[in-house]
Amino acid sequence: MTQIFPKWTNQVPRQLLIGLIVVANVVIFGVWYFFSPEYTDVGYAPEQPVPYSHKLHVSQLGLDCQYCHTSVWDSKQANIPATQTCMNCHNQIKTDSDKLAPIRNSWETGEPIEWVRVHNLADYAYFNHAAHVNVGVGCESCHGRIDKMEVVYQAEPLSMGWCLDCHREPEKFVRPIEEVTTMGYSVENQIELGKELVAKNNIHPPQYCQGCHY
Amino acid sequence: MSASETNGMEKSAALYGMLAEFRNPKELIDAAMLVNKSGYTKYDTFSPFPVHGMDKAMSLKKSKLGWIVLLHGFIGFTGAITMMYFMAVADYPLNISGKPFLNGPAWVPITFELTVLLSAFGAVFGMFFLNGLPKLNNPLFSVERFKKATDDGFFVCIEADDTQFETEKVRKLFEEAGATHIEEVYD
Amino acid sequence: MSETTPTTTYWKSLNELAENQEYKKYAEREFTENATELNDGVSRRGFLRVMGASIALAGFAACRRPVQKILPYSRQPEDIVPGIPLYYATSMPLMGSLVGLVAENHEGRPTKLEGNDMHPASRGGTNAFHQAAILNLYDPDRSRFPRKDGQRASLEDFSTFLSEELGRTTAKRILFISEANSSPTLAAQKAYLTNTYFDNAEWVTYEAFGEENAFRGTDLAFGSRLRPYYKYDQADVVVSLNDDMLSATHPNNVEYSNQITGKRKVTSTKDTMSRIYAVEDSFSVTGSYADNRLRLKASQIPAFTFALAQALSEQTSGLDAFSGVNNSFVGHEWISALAEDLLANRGRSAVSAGLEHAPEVHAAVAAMNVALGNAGNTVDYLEVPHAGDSVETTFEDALTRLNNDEFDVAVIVGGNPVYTSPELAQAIGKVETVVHLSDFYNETSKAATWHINRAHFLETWGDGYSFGGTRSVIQPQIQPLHGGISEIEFLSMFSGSMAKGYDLVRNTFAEYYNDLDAAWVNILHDGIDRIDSFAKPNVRVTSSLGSAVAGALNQTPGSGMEVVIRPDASVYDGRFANNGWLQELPDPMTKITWDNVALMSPATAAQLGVENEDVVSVTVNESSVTIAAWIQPGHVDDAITLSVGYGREGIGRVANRYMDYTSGGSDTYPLRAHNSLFSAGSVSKTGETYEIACVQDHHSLEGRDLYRQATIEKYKKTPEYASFAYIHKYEVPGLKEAAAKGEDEPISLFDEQVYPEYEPQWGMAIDLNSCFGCGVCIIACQSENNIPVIGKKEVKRGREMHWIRNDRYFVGEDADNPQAVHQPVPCMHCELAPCEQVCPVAATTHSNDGMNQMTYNRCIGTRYCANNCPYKVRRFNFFNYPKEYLTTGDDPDIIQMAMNPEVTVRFRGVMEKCTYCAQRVNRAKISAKIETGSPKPADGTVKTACQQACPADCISFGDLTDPNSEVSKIKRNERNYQMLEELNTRPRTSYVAKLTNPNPALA
Amino acid sequence: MSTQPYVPAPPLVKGDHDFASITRLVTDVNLRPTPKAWYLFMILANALAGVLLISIGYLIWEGTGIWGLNNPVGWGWAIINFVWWVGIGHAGTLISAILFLFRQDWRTAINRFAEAMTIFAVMCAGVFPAIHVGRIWVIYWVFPVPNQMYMWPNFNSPLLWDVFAVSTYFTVSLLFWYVGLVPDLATLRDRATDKIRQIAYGIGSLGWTGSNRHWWNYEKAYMILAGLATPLVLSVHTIVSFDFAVSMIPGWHTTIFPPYFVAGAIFSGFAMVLTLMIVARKVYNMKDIMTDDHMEKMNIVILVTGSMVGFAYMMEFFIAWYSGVEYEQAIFILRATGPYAWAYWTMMTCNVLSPQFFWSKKLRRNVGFTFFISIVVNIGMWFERFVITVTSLANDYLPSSWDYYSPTIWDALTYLGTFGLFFTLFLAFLRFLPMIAIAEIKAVMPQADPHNYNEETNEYHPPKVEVPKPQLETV
Repeated sequence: MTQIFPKWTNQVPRQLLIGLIVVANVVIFGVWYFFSPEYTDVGYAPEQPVPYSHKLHVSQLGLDCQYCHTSVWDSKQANIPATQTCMNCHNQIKTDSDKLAPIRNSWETGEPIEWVRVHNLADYAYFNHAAHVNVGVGCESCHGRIDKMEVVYQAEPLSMGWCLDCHREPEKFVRPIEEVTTMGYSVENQIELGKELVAKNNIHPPQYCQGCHY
Repeated sequence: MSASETNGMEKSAALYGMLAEFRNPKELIDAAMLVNKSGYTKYDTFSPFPVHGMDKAMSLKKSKLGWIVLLHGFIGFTGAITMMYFMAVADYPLNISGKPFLNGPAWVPITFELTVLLSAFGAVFGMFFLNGLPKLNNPLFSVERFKKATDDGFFVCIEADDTQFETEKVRKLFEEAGATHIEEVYD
Repeated sequence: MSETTPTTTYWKSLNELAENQEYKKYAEREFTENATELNDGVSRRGFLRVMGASIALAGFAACRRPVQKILPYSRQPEDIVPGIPLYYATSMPLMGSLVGLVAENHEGRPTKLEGNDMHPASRGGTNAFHQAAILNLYDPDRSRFPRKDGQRASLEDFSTFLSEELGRTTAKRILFISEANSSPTLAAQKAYLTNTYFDNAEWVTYEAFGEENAFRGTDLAFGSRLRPYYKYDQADVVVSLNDDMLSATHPNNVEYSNQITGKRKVTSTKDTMSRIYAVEDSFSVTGSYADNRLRLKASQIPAFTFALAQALSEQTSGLDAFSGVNNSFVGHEWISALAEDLLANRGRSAVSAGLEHAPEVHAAVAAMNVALGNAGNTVDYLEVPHAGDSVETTFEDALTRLNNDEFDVAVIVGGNPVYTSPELAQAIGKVETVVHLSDFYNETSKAATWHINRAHFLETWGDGYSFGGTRSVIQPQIQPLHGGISEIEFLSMFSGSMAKGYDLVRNTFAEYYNDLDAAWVNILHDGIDRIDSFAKPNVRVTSSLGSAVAGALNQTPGSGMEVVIRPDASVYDGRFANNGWLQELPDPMTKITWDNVALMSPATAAQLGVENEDVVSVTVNESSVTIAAWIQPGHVDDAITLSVGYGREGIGRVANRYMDYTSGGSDTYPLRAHNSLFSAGSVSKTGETYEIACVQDHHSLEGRDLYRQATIEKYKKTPEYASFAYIHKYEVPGLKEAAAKGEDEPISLFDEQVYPEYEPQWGMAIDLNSCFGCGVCIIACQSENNIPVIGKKEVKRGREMHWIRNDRYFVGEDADNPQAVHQPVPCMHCELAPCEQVCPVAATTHSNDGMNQMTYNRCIGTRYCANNCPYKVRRFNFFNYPKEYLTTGDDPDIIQMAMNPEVTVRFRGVMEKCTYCAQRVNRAKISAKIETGSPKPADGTVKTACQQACPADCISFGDLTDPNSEVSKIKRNERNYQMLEELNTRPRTSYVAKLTNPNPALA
Repeated sequence: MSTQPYVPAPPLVKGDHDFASITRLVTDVNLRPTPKAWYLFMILANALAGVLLISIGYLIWEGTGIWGLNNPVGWGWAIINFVWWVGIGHAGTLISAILFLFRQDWRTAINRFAEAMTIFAVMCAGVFPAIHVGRIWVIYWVFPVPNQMYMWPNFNSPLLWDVFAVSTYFTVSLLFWYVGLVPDLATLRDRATDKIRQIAYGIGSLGWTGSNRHWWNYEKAYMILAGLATPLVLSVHTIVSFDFAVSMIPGWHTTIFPPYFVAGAIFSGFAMVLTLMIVARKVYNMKDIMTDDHMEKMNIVILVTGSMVGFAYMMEFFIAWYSGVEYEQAIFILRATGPYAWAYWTMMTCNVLSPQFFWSKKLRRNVGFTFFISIVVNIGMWFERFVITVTSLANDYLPSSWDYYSPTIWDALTYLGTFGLFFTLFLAFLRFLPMIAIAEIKAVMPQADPHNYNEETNEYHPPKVEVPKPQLETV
């Protein structure tokens, strides 16, 4: 009787086992990394109809967030400013810039400008800006260093887990309410300051589902 | 031990061992006793089914499998408890039907299942590990008659790298034992 | 999750879909004939799915994100902050009266209508028609453009036609046929057009179910047309002679419901409650709410009324006209009992008769109220300027003159007379030109030369009076979606001007005020201009009454089978037939959806040998109708009750009935002669059957303690009558043992999570003593929570989606004359919710503020929670109902505008249920947090949709940690009980046991 | 064993077989060219399996609504079929594990066969919980997989216990089965003549040599697995019954469910084994190995478990009455008299009445009758699950919510389809794998016992079988 299998086949099982372990790890890591919002969503920076530079307006000209996003303190939405708001200045300044053509056009026709949405929360989640800024969650904390952005991009994953990070340990993130719109805010004693603020502003972020999903 | 033996086979000597066939389980047992008494260690007996009393005849030591299974069972048990504690109590405690987060009675089934599952893995894979399986290529397979080992053949094989191995002595031994057929196995 | 998928299907039926070519192609390709579930839904769903590839995106948002556009305003409008709803007062005209409403607007689109707390006819309450009106606004089937002879035309064409054909000096004889309308502006136009502008124009007001008989009745009694306006909050004894004043089909039911139930709010054993008698043929909500109910054929009601008058005439003055009455009811035990009770409560009782009953009945009732001294106390008689005033002709007169070719032009202002009045339908044929203003291209429009599409009341300015005489303005919430015009704008076109509604209304109101601008703001803000605008003359019975009613007194009620025709609780006279919410709203008494039926008593059914769903043919002088029979316990024998408004053709996708006769009901108007409630007829079984989608299969309580009630005497004797211990003679299992351990909840294997560490804790109490089963809560919830309409077939399969249902049980020994009780059942929000522990993925859990939360986007749809819910309040999306519901019509965006942006639109395969209006709760908590720093809203700031809509204030909701909150107080009442308390689910929703106050003499 | 006097039982293998003949008898089935009939049946089975695929595809396309489910009745045929198949899936492991521990050597004839059936039945069962959910594409949420939502499954839920129980049971049964197969695959490897078979069986047998050093560990492992599988097999249907018993629906909320479900499972499982065995042994003339004694023994098990189930039915009624809970009482009266009485009485007849015939030895040994009853029993057990699942949901606490449940064609087709899946797998098994545990059979043959050989001549002398009288006393 001749052997059915050559000698080397005796090594195969061991090799298979090792190979399997390697592959499994690669797959798990791959899914964990590439399918996570950190990878898929962060850095999303669509081209806007008007090349509006937050960097210029915020860090050079020193506009406060609220100058344009007025409703953030009272509404669930931080509104995209009306063309009006742009025109407040731009009927004086750069009145002939081509970049601003869409603005002027919109102002004349009354047609809205079609801004592309950057920060798009996962479906079926309810987010209320007022509820957050009024207890000292900084714009920065979710939107990143807007003042450094030539083109606005998504700085944080905006995933449920990411929300929970703060809802579980608000003291790590909250800041004095007057500092909400500050960019690049940081204090070395964040934790104990945070603890004070949490107590002072009576912050109990909901971790139950209905806090955000209904 | 059988594992170590198969490893020994790695250093492929031309002659692997001496294979002898016997007529029935009774003779196989007697032969095994004889070989065992004559002090051989690297030998084995082959039969289509486990022959009663063979362990005594070959004076095999108690199998270590039990311990492997126990270990795995323990891993399964503690693993289950830890997993559920982490998920339901430590990481994201949710108020469900007002039940306490650490809801002992509810955890029993899953703990049990995982314990059994892991133990079973231990038993099966442990057994294959102890037997050095899978091992698809085996010198014995080159012996035509050896096919009967899974049908109605009863064999004894003394390996060449046994310290006492001498072709003639072994052949005589087998003949005394009443082997119907004796043949050298080459690797 | 509202993908917009352009398709031409609606949520109704496969059949109309089959008319769609695109689908036909698809169907031939994809579906073989014998695919079983080719009921309305499923195949169409496949169709939708093919057309709407966009669903896939929802699942894979992470892989490929759909680009979304944000469109800010170009010029920021005043006081619109994106994300914050605005509330404006307005009013809804219906049945010739206004009810004050408040409209919730999101980014400039109205999404929800609620009662106006300040408006007397509402007091914050509404009825199903008010709640559902919002869906009519966004109905894709509304008429979108004027038509001439069915061809698309424009308003300009129409005005040219007017200037050319109907100029001031026209020789044409014009008849204006208007639906009842309380607008003073319109009244002025009416006078102007008929008296001044045109030489020979006549005006007639036509309502299929109007108040005309009541007016004529008072005319007979007092010599002037007056509207009886009851003040039930003053009445200790209410006698309803076939008057269903609690039903939405009554012009003033909201206010009356509020008053009647208000007199029966018992908070302690010291309180008293009013007594209600109902004498009626078919089981009405009023009848189910009454303490004593007598079954009489509609034709016997007049005789009964006169007998009652006769009984009273002995001990009161002013009823001499009836003293001679001698019919079969004289000496009837009810007559003596009623008379006794009424006389004992002079000035504190109220007698009323059904609006459709003959003028003589109303005259007798009016006379009785005067004789009992109720006039001025429990009932006012109002001079209603706009109702049938001098410039009008009567309908009968108009009809004869139409038949004598005395009119060349008929201008029909609103309404659908061709459908609702067979006589008029055939008379109108003789007119050369018919002009019709209506919001649907309906039967009348088809018969008309000119059809002008009418604007919804939320689209244009208007004005009018409430039933009780409160004058208010109808404030538009949105530009006309299809460029329709209101009736006043329409009429202004006849006088050559094309004035805007706003100016017309302003002009009218300018006459009331020296400085209108100052007042205007308040008028709009409060939604009220002036209360009690109607004069209340002192009334005395005319001497001519006797001779006026003499004829009626001698009539003897017919003995044979009689057919009674009534407006429908869901579609009224047919005008709401295309409203999916109302079509799917279970009838308060029969729990039937999507159809009308022939109601009959068990005895009659047995005699005819019919069972539920057997088709019968009902014949009234030559014309006959086939319709499904339905057995209604408590219905009078030898009578059939039919409701109108169904069996429509070519109205809209919801209203239409279908060739294969699977839905849409039957048109019963052909059996109805104008203004006659009942007529002799014959009924026979056809042998066919017709499926009826009834949401409740089982009507008996099986002797279970789910619904608890007692007479008020028993309550005074044993206040704890509603407690588990009293009913079962033993405590709730585990309570004694718990008491031994010093706990107040039944012992348990676990040490449960304790409440309330966190404030607030929400709870609800439902007062069964106030609920009369109208079902407005269901529609309010549907509107607030984006609940889809699923269609008849799905309802028939038992898959209704309503988050709050209204269970109706028949109780009592007498199967022919049982008591009917109503029990609203929303989610109980159990503290130890059985649904939660069985969900494998923790999709339903408990919130810190004690609510049972359903997280749709975590749900995988095992349906285990629904199985394990003892109250069966969970609803499963077996198909993609919302998708269909929202991707229908020629432009789906329209129907989507009705959705509440604060509530998730659920998708296929997930469970859903009442959330205690979590969106309202959270909004209140967030604003409370921002304003006060504590997430604890003040009591009353959060009202659930059902609570807000209820005219009877039957539902109370609030914070249980606040001992002074209304709900806490009610829950402390000894009548408060939990359904299935013994299961120890600890429901947060509890019930207040019902009380009745029957007359011992009739027991 | 060697010390105590050997009490000969009636021989487990009829006819004078030696090792070689047994080997041939069993392995030839796999080695001889495929018979036409096999293809015929395979095609039929595949067609049915196709039906399953279609129904599942359509279900995913359209939604759960294509089934007859409605508001009170959220679980219908899907769950019924799940419980039914899982129940059937109990026989195999029970036979191989428990009977092994009880040293019931007669099991060796049927355990391979029964285990295969078990595994395939559990596969069919597994289909249903997977497809019955509303959103199949997120069903993986029931597994504790770390995710960006930070969400974990709910360990309080019986459904989650099910997930673990059924998957564990399936895995362990599979391993158990495979371990048993290894030596026999080696036999096939050594008898196979064509390359493909040699390689296939060669890989499957992992290079098994029949070394007694291996047998030593092997028997140990087999013993331990049996020890593990025994509590496991009892736990599975216990946990399945928790799906009902842990809920609070009248008729579900019942402490008797675990033992009652397990008994029912054995009942239906044995019936299924008999159905298949009676056909198989005829087709492959294995009467010598699967003897009438086997059939009789199994019929006795059916009689016993059937009566246990019957007792459980009575107990339910008694407890309902004794508990004094009106809802419990109502549901049980409704079961017997209400809208689903027809289902209830079918169940009673098939499960409680039919097995009673097996009190008669004649009927126990009557092949045709046994075959008939074995099918009746499984029909009955399906109706038992129908009665439990549907009636309780349809008529629970609030009469207002009561509604009647009627299935659609898709419910039926899905169920039918699972038979396709089952028989596809089973036919493949019969064709390519030894349906009898060859090594085990050999081990229980008298020739296998060294004591049956003459000390001097080493010649085999078959054991004397005494007259059955003393045997009757000793047993």
